[in-house]
Amino acid sequence: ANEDPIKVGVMLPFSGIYAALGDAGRNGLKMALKEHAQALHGRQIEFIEMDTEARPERAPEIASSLLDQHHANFIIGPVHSGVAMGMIKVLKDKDTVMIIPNAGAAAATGPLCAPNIFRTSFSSWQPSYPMGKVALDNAYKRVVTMSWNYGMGRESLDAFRESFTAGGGEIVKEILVPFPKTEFQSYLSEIGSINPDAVFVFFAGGGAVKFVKDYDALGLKGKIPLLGSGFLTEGTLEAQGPSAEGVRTTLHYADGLDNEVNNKFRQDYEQMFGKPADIYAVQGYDAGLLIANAVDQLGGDISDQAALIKAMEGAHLFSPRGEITFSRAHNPVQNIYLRQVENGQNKVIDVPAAALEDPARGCKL
Amino acid sequence: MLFNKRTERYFVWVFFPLALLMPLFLEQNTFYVSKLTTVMIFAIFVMSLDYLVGRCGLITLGHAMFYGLGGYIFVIIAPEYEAVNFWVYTFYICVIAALVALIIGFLVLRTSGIYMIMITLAFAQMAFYYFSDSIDFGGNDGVFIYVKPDTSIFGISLFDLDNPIHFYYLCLLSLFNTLFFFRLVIRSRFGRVIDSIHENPGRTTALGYNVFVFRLMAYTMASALGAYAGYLFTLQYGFVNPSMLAWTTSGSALVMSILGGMGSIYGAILGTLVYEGLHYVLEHLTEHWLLFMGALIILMVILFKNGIAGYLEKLLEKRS
Amino acid sequence: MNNAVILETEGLCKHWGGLKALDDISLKFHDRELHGIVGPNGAGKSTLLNLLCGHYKPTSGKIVHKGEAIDAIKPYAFARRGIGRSFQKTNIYPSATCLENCCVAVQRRMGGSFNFLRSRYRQQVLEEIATEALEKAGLGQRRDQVASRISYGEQRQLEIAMVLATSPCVLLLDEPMAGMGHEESQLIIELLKTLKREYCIVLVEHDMDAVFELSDKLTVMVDGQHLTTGTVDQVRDDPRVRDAYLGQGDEVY
Amino acid sequence: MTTSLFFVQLINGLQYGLLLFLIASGLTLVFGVMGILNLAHGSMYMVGAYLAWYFVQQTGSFTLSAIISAVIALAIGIVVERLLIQRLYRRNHLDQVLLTIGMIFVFNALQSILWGDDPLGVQVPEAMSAAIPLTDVVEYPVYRIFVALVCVAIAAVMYFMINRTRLGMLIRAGESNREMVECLGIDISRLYTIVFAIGVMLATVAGVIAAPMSSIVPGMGEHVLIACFVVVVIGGMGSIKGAFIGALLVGLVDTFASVLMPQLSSMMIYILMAFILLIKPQGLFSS
Amino acid sequence: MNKLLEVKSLHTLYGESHVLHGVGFDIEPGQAVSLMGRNGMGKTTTLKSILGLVQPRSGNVFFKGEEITGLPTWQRMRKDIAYVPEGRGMFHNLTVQEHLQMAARANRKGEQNWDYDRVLATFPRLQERLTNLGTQLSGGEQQMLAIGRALVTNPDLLILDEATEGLAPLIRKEIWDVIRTIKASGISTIIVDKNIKVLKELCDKHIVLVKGQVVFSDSSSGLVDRLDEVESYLGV
Ligand SMILES: Nc1ncnc2c1ncn2[C@@H]1O[C@H](COP(=O)(O)OP(=O)(O)OP(=O)(O)O)[C@@H](O)[C@H]1O
Ligand SMILES: Nc1ncnc2c1ncn2[C@@H]1O[C@H](COP(=O)(O)OP(=O)(O)OP(=O)(O)O)[C@@H](O)[C@H]1O
Ligand SMILES: [Mg+2]
Ligand SMILES: [Mg+2]
Repeated sequence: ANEDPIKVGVMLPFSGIYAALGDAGRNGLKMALKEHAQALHGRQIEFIEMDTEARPERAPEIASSLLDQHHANFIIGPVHSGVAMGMIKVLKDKDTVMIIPNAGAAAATGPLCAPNIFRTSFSSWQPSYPMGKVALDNAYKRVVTMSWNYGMGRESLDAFRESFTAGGGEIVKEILVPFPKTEFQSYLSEIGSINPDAVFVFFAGGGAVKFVKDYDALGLKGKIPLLGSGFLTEGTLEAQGPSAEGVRTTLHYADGLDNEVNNKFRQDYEQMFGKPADIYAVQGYDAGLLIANAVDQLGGDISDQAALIKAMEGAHLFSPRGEITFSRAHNPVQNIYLRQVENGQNKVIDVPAAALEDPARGCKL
Repeated sequence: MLFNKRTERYFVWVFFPLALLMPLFLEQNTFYVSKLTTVMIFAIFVMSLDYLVGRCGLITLGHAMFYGLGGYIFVIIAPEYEAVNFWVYTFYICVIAALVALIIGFLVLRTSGIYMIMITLAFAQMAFYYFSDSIDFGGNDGVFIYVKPDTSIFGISLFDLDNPIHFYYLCLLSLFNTLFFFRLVIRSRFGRVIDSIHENPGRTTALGYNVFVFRLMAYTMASALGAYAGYLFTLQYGFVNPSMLAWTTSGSALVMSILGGMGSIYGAILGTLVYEGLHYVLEHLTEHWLLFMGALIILMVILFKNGIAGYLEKLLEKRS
Repeated sequence: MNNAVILETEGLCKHWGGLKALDDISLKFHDRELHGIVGPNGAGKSTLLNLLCGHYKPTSGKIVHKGEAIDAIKPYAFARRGIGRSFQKTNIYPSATCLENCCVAVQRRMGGSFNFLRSRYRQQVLEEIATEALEKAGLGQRRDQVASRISYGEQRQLEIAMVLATSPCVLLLDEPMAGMGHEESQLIIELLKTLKREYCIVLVEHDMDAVFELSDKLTVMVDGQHLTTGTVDQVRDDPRVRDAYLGQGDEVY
Repeated sequence: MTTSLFFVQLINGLQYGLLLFLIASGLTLVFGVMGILNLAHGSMYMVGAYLAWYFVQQTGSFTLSAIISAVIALAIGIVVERLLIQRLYRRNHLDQVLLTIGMIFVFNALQSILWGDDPLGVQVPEAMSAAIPLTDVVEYPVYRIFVALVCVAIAAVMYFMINRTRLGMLIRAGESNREMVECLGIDISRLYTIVFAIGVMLATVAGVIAAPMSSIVPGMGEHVLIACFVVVVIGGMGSIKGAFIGALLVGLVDTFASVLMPQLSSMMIYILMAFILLIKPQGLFSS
Repeated sequence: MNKLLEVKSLHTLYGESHVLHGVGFDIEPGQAVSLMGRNGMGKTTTLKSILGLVQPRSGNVFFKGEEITGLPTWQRMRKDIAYVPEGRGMFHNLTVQEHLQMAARANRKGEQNWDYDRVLATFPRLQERLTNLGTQLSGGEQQMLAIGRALVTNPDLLILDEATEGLAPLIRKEIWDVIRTIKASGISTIIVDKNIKVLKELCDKHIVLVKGQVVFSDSSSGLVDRLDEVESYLGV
C-alpha cells in the first residue's frame, strides 16, 4: 500500500478555559489510534497539533494551515462551537475529512452539513431531549430551565422544552445567563422563590462546578431536584465534591457503563494518562476509532475521498458508550443514559432513549 | 520628507519589495500567503490603533469594536446571496464606522487617561454582548458570508477575492496605503496640532485650538480604518465572529503596537509580524508556547525602550 | 488716559468651596496700556488671569471683551479672540524645538490646521513669524534646541515667545520674569515697553522694579478683594499697600 | 418581586460587591494609589486559588494553606517588583501593559504545567460549613458571611492606612513625584517594593478566600480582571472609599439587572461604568 | 576644621551635552553659601549632582567628611540635607497638612527644632489652606510649603533653589528672616537666588558659575571688592 503516513490534524484548545477538554480529546484520539494500529494496514499516523485557544477568529486560519500547508487527511476538532463554525467555513466540501469530537452546534450537522464533515460527539439536541421525558416520568410539572446564553446552551434548553412541553410539562421560567458569567447567586435566589418541581440546566466545565456548588450552598439541593445535560457532571465531579451527590443528568455516556469496551477503555486510559477518562476522552477516542475503522475497510488506501466517506458513513463502532452508527447527516446515532451522581461517580440508572438520532433539521444530504 | 527617519525608509524599502515578491516563492504553499494576508490585515488595524495611542495619546481598549463592526456592518447591509461591489462597500463601511465613531467619540473623548481606556472598553463590551447575545447575527457562533464582493471598477476587475494571491495583493496595497496615509497626516499641519495636543493639551487649548474637535477627527479617522481592516478580515475567510470585537482583540493589538514601538506607525507592521511570527514558531515548537511567548515579551519590554522600531532606530540612526 | 477699554470685568467672583479667591472684582483694561496687578501670595491674581483667559469659569460676574460678554464661551475661543496668556508654571511642549513650539502658536492664526495633506515643513511664513517671536523674547539662539533641554529661565522666555507668536491683542502675563536672570528680565522689560505701545497687557509680577517701571496703571489685590487701582506713584505711597504687600522699609527684595 | 426576595437579592448584591472589592483591593492599592498598571492582577488571583487548592491537598488545613499562600505571594510580589516593574517606573505606562501581559502568559502557562487544566474545587472549611435559613428554600452559608466581614475589615484597614498614616501619605506622594519623595530621605524604591508585594498578596489572598465558593479553572484570572478595573475606575483613581462604593454599586446593579432586565444584564456593568464616567469623567470620588 | 560639604571637580553631562566642567567648592558648618549665575549656567545641575538626582560622570562629594558620591539620593538626605527644588515639587494628591506630616522627622541628632506647628506659625498663610491639595495653592503658597516641608526634616544643610521666586516682597522679606534664623541656629545653607543685595549681606561665601565652571568663589568682602566683575558675570 501507501508508505506515506496518514496525517491527522488536531485542532483543539490546549490553553485557555477549554484546555482540559482539548487535552482529554487528544488523549482519547491518540489512544484509539495506538490501540488499533494493526487496523491501519501498516500506515503510520502523523499528528499535527494546533492550539485553537478557543478563539473563533483564529479558526479559519488554523484550519487552512492544516488543509493547505500540512495537507492533512483528517482534521479533528474543535471543542468550541464558534471555532467549529470558523473551521467548517474553510473545510466544507474540501478534500479532507473533518471529525468534530465535541462541539454540539446543531448547524454543523444541520444546515451546514457536508459530505466530509462528521461528528463523533453529539448534537446539542441529543443529550437534552430525553430529559423532558424523564422529568415527566418523575411527575415534575413545573420546571425552571437555565443555561448560558449561547448557541449550545439555548439549543439544549430548546431540546428539553420540546419533549417536556409535548408531554404536558410547563416551563415556568427560562433563565439565560450571559456567557461566561459564573455569578449564580441571584438567579438561584429567584429560583428559590419560584420553588418549581425541578430545575433543568446546561452548564459545563468551571461554570458547572460553580453552579452545582452554589446550588448546594444556597440550600436548594435536597429541596428542588437538579436535572441537567450530562456535561454538568463530566470532568467536574472531583471539584464539585459532595455538592454533586444526587444530581441527575442525561448524556450519551456514563463512567459506570458496564460493557467490555468501556471497562477496558477506562482502565487503559487511567493507566496511560494518570487520571480517569471522561466524556471528552471518549469522543476523541471514537474519532480515532472512526478513522481506524475506515482505513481498515479500505485496506489502508484512503486516496479516494468518496470511498472514504462511504466507509465512514457505514461505520458501526463499538465505543465505550455502546454501539454507534452514523446518521445521514453524519451525526452519531447513540443511546442516551440517565445518570445519577453517587459517591463521586455518574451511575447509570436508566436508558431513556436508545439509538437516538438527531433530527438534523436543515440538512440536505 | 514623508518617511522622515532613516530606519523607516530602510524598512519600507525592505519590507514592501519583499512582500511584493513573496507569493512567487510560496506558490506551493498557499497557506503562508493566507497567513501573511491575515497578518497584514491585522497590521492595518494595529496601525490605526498605534496612531490613536502613540500619536494622539488617546488610549483605547475598545478599538476592536470597529474591527468587528467592519465585519458586522457588511453582514448587515450587504444582501446575502448577491455579489456587491467591493469599493462601494468599502466606502459604505468606512462611512458608517466613522459615523459610529463620531457618536462614540463625542461621548468618550470627554474623559482622558485610564478613564478613557475604561469607557472605550465599556462601549466595546456593549457592542460585543449585543452581537454575542443576538440571535439574528449568529450569536456567539458567528455568521458566514456566502458571496464575496467583486472588485470591478467600470467593468474592469482587478482582484478576484476568492483567489488568495489576489487577496494578498489587495491587502498589501491596503497596508501600504494606510502607512502612506498616516505618514501624510502626521506630516501635515493637522498632524502638528495632534502632536501638540498629545504633548500638552492644556497649552494647546490656551493657544486657541479646539482640542476636542481635533481629537474627534483623529478618533473617527482611525476608527474608520480599523473598520476597514475588520472588513478585509471578514472577507478573507467569509466569517464573522463576535470575538473580533472582544477586548482581548484590542488587547492583542495594543500589545503588538507597543511591541513595535508606540507612535512610530511603521512599528505596527513590525510588532504584528514579530508577535505573530513568534506565536507561529513557538506554537509549532512546543505545547507550552505561552510560557516562552510571555518570557520573550517580558524580555523585549526590558530590553527595548521604545519597542522594536525604537531599538532599530537606536542601531541605525546612531551612525548618522 | 483715553485709550479704549478692551477688556472689562464686572463683579467677577470665583469661589473654591468656601474660599473666595476672587470677590466682586470690576476692572477695566485699556488698549495700549500695561496694567500691572500685584498683591500678596494667594490674593487671587493668577485666578483672575485664569478667568480672563477662559481657563476657569467664573462663579459669577461678567467678562466683557470689545463690548461683548464672553464669560460663557469655550476656553479655546478666548485665544481666538486674541486673548493670549503665559503661565506662572512653565507650560510648553518640552519635546519639541523652540521653533516648533512657536510654530504651533503661529499656525493657529495662519490656518490650515485641518489640512491633512499640506506638509508642515513647507512653511516659510510660519517659520519667519515664529523666529521673529523667539528673537523678540531673546531666544533666537536657542531656536532649534529641544525645549526640555534649555534652562528654566529660558523656558520662561519661550513661554512669552509662544504668546507673542499668536499675535494677540490682549496679553495676560503671569509672572513672566520669575526665575529669569537680570539680563533676561531686562530684555523682557524692554520688550514689554515696546509691546505695550501696541497691545493691552495685563502683567502679574512680584518683581517690583519691573512692575513700577512698566505699569501705566497698577491694581493691588488682597485676599481676593480689590484694594486699589491707580498710577504707580499713587499706589506705591498708599499706606494700605505698604502694609499688606510692600513692607515698610525702603529695601526692595 | 416580593419583599422577601428583594431583601435576599439585596444581600446577594452586597455580598457580590464585597467579594469584588476583596478581589479589587490589591489593584486599588497597586494601580489606584501607586499608579502601576498591573494587568497580571487577575493572574495573582488565579494563583491564589490554585495555591489554596494545592496546600489544602497537602496540609489538609484551609487556614494553614491561606497563610502559606500569602507568604508565597509576598515573595512573588517582591521578586516581580525588584526584577521587572522597577525597571519601568521611568518609562511610559504602556510598557507596564506589555510587561504585565507577558506575565499573564507566564502565569497561565505555569498554572497549566503545574496544576493541569481540569476544574478544581476546595471545600468550605469545616468550621464554617453551616448555613442560616433566609426563606423557606434559600439559606445563606456562614462562610459567605465570613468573607463579607473580611472584605469590610480589609476596606477599613486600607482606608485608614492610605488616608491617615504617614506611610499612606508617602505612598501617595510617590505616585505624584517619586524623586521628591526621595529628596525627603525616604527609600521610595523599597517602599514601593513592599507596597507592590502587599498588593499582590491581597490579590492572592482574595483568590484563596474565594476558592471554596468558586471553581478553580484556567483563565479565571482574566475574567475578574476587567471587573476589578471597573471597580477601581468607577470609584475614582486612588480612592479607597471610591473603590469600596464602586464595588458595592457594581454588585448591586449586576444582581438586580440579572433578575429584572436579563436581556441587558450582560452589558449592565458597562452601561453603569459608561454612565458614571460620562457624568463624572474622573470617577465618583477622585481627588 | 572639618568641612560640612566638599564638592570636588564635578563633571556632569546630560546625554551628550557637557554641563558642569569641574565644579568644586566647600562649605563649613554654619556657613551660608550663595550660588549665583545666569540662566542655564548649571546652578541647578550642581545641586542635583550633589544630591545624586543626576549622576556626575566624575568628581566627588563629601558630607561631614564621609564620601557620599555613590549613595542613592535618599541616603544622602538621611544625613540631614534638605532640598527645596526649583518648580517646588508639590504632590498633587496630598493636602498641605499631609505635605508637612509626611516629611516631618527628627534629625540624626534627635533634635526636632522645626515641627509642624512652627512651620505653620512661620507661614500663617498655610494655616488657612491646610486642606488644599498641593497643586491647588497659589504659586507663592506652594513656595512656602516647599520651604516648610524642607524645614520639618530638621536638616544640617538646607539647599534652596530659587526659593523666593514668585513671592510677594513682604513674604520674601519674611523668608530671608527665616533663613537668618536658620543660619543663626547653626544650619548651613546653599542658596540659589538672583537677589545679589540680600545674598551679599546674608551669605558668608559666594560662588559664581559661568558655563559650568566656578569663576568666582570668595567671602562677602571679596564680593564687595569685585562687585563689578561679579555683576558682569551675572549680566546685571
Ligand atoms: N484649584 C483650586 N482649588 C482650591 N483653591 C484654590 C485653587 N486654586 C487656587 N486656590 C486658592 O485660591 C487662592 C488664590 O490663588 P491664586 O493662584 O490666584 O493666587 P495668586 O494671587 O496668583 O498668588 P501668587 O502670587 O502666590 O501666585 C489661593 O489661596 C489658593 O490657595
Ligand atoms: N534634562 C536636561 N537635559 C539636557 N540638558 C539639560 C537638562 N537640564 C538642563 N540642561 C542644560 O544644562 C544647562 C544647565 O542647566 P541648569 O538648570 O543647571 O541651569 P541653572 O543655572 O539652574 O539655570 P536657571 O537659572 O535658569 O535655573 C542648561 O544649558 C540646560 O540647557
Ligand atoms: Mg499666581
Ligand atoms: Mg536652575
